[in-house]
Amino acid sequence: MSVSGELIAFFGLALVAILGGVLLITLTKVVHMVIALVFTFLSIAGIYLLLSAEFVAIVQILIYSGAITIVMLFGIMLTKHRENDEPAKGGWQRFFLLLAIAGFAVAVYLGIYNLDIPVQPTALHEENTKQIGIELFSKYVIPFEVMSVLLLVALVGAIVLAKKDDEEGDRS
Amino acid sequence: MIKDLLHSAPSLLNFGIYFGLAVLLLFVVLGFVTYGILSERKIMGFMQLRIGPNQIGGKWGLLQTVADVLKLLIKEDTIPKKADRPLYILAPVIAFAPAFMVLATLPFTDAFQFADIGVGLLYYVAISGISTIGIVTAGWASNNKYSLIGGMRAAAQMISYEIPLVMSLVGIVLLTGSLNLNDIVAAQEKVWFIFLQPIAFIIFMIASVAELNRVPFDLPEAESELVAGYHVEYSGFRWAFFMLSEYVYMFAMATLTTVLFLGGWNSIPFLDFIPQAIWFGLKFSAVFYILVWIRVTFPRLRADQLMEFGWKVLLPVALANIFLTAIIKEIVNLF
Amino acid sequence: MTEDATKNEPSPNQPKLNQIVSAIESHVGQDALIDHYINKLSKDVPTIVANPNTYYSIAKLLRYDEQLNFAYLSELHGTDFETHMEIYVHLHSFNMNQSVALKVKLDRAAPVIPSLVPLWPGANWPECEAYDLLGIDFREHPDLKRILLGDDWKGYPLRKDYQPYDVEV
Amino acid sequence: MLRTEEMLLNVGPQHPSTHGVFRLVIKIDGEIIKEATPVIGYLHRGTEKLAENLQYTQIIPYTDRLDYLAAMTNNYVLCHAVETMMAIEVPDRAEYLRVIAMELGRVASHLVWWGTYLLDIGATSPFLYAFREREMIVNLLTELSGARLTFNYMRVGGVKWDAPEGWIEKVAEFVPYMREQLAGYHELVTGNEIFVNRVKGVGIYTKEEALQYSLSGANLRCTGVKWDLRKNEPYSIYDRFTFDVPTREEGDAFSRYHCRMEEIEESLKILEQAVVQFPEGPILAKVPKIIKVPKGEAFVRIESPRGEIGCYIASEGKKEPYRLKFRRPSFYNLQILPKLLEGENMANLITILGAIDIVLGEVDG
Repeated sequence: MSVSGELIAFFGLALVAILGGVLLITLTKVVHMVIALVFTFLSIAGIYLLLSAEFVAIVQILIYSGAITIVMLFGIMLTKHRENDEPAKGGWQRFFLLLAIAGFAVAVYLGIYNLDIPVQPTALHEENTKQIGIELFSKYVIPFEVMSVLLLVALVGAIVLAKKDDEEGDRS
Repeated sequence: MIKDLLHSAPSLLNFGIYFGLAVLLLFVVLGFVTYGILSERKIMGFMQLRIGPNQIGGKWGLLQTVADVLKLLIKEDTIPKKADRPLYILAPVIAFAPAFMVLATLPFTDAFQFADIGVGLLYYVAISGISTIGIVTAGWASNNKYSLIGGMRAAAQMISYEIPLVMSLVGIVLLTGSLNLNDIVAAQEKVWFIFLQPIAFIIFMIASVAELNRVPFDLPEAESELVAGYHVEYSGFRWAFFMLSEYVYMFAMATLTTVLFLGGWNSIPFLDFIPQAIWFGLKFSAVFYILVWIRVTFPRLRADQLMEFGWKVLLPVALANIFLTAIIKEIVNLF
Repeated sequence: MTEDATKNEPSPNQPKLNQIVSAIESHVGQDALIDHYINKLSKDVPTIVANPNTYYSIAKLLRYDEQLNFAYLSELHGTDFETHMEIYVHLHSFNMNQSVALKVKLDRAAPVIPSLVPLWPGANWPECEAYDLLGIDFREHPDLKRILLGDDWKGYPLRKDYQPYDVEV
Repeated sequence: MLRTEEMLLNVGPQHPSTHGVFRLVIKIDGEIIKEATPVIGYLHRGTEKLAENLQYTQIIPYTDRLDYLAAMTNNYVLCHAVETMMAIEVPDRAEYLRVIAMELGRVASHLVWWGTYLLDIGATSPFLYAFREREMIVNLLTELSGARLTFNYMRVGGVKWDAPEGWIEKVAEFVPYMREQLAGYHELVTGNEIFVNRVKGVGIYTKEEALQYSLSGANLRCTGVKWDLRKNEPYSIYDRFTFDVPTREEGDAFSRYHCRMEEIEESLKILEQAVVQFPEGPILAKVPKIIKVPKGEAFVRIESPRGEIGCYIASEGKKEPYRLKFRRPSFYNLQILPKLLEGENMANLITILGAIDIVLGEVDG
C-alpha cells in the first residue's frame, strides 16, 4: 500500500473519530461530550467522503453534526441536569466490563476478517446522488415510505409529550 | 488542475501548491472582508446621512478596517473567570473554520474554483451549520445569561431557516437536474434562475439573511435586547474571529446567490467581451449592496415571530414552489 | 393657611368644596375633617385636611363615591413641617372635572398612616419615595422599600433635622 | 419531565436599551418573563433637598437636569408655581417665547423618543433621521438660550433673553420642513410590517388601569382618555391656540407611538399660530430682585412631553422654598412596568419599556 494523500487523510480522520469517541466517554461535562461527539461525526463524514459517498457525507454533517447536535445542546443547556454523580463501580463489575469489551472486540475482528463482500464494479464517483435517488425510489420504495411513517409517529409523539408537560404545568 | 492534484501522490511540491493556493484564497477573502466592511460602513453612512470612515487612509478611509483589525489583535484577550475555558477558546475556531471551508466549492469563474464536487449546494448548507455549533458553544461557555440566550436563539434560528433555504433551492435542482454548482451556472447560460424561480429567489434571500444573522434577523446578537448576544464576553482576536466568520459568510452567501440565481459568471447577451470575473464581481456587488440596504432599512423581528415566519410562511411557500416547479416541468416535458 | 380661604370674595370652586365636604361629613362622620378651605395660592384648589384616623376612609369615599369619583391620583408626597409631618395628595375627578388636595397631619415622632395603594395602585412608588426621604411608614403598603437611596442609607434626608452621613460633601 | 430552568437576569444598570442607568431584575423561563422588579435611584441627585437651600432663580438650572430631553417644560413648571403663588402677570411676549420654546422642546423630545425607540426595535437609520431634525431644534433653542440641553432660559415673571433677530422667522420656516420630514417618517416606519408586528398588541392596558396607575401623557391618552392639561386646565396662553389632543383606543405600544407622532403635528400647529401671533412688548414682568413667595403652599401641574409634570412649593415667606417637590411624570409612568412585563416575551421587554418613554433623570429626581 503506497502512501497517498488519501491514506494520510484516512488515518487523520480515523484518529479524530476514535479520539472523539474516547473523549465522549471520559469527559465529565455533558456539553464537552457533545462537542467531542461533533468531532466524531465530522471525521466519519470525512471518511465517507474518502469513500466517494459525497451525498452521505454531506447528509451526515447536515443531520448529525448540524441538526441533532444542536438539538442536544439545546436540550442540555435549557434543562436541569445533575453532573458527575455516577456511583463508582465495584472491582468485579469492572472486570466483567473489560471481559465483555474484549469479547466484543474479538467477535467484531473475526466478523470483519471473515467477511467477504462480492465486489462489483460501480461508478460511484459519478453522480453519486443520482444513483442513491434511483435506488431509493426503485428498489427501496417501501422501506423509504415506512420510514417516513415512523418519523411522523415520532413527530406526533414529541408533540404529545410537550403538550402533556404543559398541562401538568397548569395544574401545579 | 486541482482535480489532477487530488489524485496524484503526495509530494512536497503538491503540498506547497495547495498551501499557496489556500493562502491566496485567504488573502482574497481577507481583502474582501476588509473592504466589504468598509463599503458596508460607507453605504450605511450614505443612507444614514453620515460620512462614514474618512480619517485613516485618505478621505475614503481606506485603511480604517486595517487599523481596526490591528487594534483587535493587540487588545487584551480576556477570559472570564467562571467561563468554561477549553470551550471558550475552542468556540471561535469552530465558528470560524467552516466559514472558510464553504468557500472551497464556490465557483467564482469557470477557472477559479477549488473543488468541483457533485453536491456543492448541500455542502454549503451542511458546513455552514457547523458554525452554529461554535456560536452555541460560545454562548454557553461564556457563562453569561445574555450570551446563553443569544446562543439558543442562534441555534433555533439556524434550524428553522436552513430548511426553507434548502427547500427553496429544490426548484433549481429540479430544473438543472444536479446539485453541482457548475452545472447550475451552466444551466443559466440563457435565462437566469431569478426569472424562472422568482418565488424561490425571494425565499432564498430572506432565509439567507436569516442564516447570516443580519438585520432584520440578527436576534442572536440583538444589541438592544441581549447587549451583544453570544459574543458579549469575547474581546480582542477571539471576537475578531466571530466578526470575520460573519463577513466571510456574507461573502460566501453573496457568491452563492450570484451563482444560483444571477447566472454566476455568465454575461448578459452581446456583452460577453467583458471578462467573466467582472460579470461575477458586478452581480456579487449588487447582492452585497442589497444585503446592506436591508440592514439599514428594517427593524428587527421578534424571536417568536421569526420562528412563526420561518415555519408557517417560508416553508409552506417553498414547498408549494417545489410542487409548482415539478408540475410545470412535467407539462413542458410533455410537449 | 386657613386665613387665606376666608378672605376676599368666595372662590368659584366653593360649591364644589362644599359638595365634597358634605359628602364626607354625611358618609364618614361630622368630625372626620380637621379643616377645609380653598387654597387661593394654588389656583383655588379645594383643600381638605383629614384626621389621621379618618384619612383612609375619606380617601376611599373620594375614590369610590359615584358623584365624586376621584379616579386619578396625580401626586402624593410628604413634607416635614418640624411641628408635624404632612402628606399631600392631589386627586383629580374626571366626573366633576375638579381637583382636590387631601392633606393629613402626622405625628412627627412616629409618622404612621394607612397606604393608599389599595385605592390607587399609582400611589405605590410615591409612598415609597416618602418613606425613603422622610421616613413615613405606610401601613399595608405591598412593598415599602427605600426606592431611591438604597437599603443601606442612614437617615431620612428630607427631614429638617437630617445630618448628612457623609460630612465631607 | 421537560422542565426548563428559571433564570434571574439583571437588565441594566448598564444596558443599551434602558435609556440611562435603570436596572430591571427579571426572572425568565426560557424567554418568558415570570417576574420583573425595577430598581431605580442610580441617578438620584436630591434636587428637592438641594432646592431647600437655594433661591428660586437658582433652582431653575437644577430643573433642567430632571427631564434633560425637554428641559423647557421643567423650567416652566417651577416659574409657573412661583408666579401662581405671587400672582404675577407675565407679559405676552414672554409667554409666547415660553410656549414656542416648550413646543419646540416637545417636538425635540418626541423625536428623540422616536429615534431611540426604533433603535430599540433594531432599526438603526430612523435614529439618525430624527437627530437631523432634532439638531435643528437644538440649534434654534441654543440661539434663544445659549445652551443646547440645559437651557436655564425661563425666569420668574418671564424669560431671560428676547429672541434674537430673525429667530421667529427661522421657527416659522422649520414648521413646514418638519411636516415634510414627518411624512417621510411615516413612510419609512409606520407602515413597515415588521415594526407593526413588533408593537401592535404589545403592552396593552385598559383605560381603568392607566388611571389607577396614575399614568399621564401619551401613556394615558393611548387608552382613549382625552386628557391634556394644555386643554383641560389651560395655563400660560394655550387657550389662544387651536389644536387637538390626539387619542387612541387600543392602549398598546402602537397606539402610544401614534399618539406621540400626532402630538408632534399638534405642536407644529401651535408653533405655526404662535409665530403669527407673536407680539411686541417686554419679556419680563416687574418682579422684585429677590423673590419671596408668600407663606403658604401651592401645587401646579402642566403638560410635559412625558406627561403631567407638577411642582409643589411650601413657602415660609423666605427667599428659599421650605419644601419643593416635583411630580415627575416618568416616575409615575414607570410604575406600571412590572405589571406589563409579567408573562411577556423577553424581546417585548424592550418594546414595552421603550413605549413608556422614560427619562431616568426624571425618574430618579
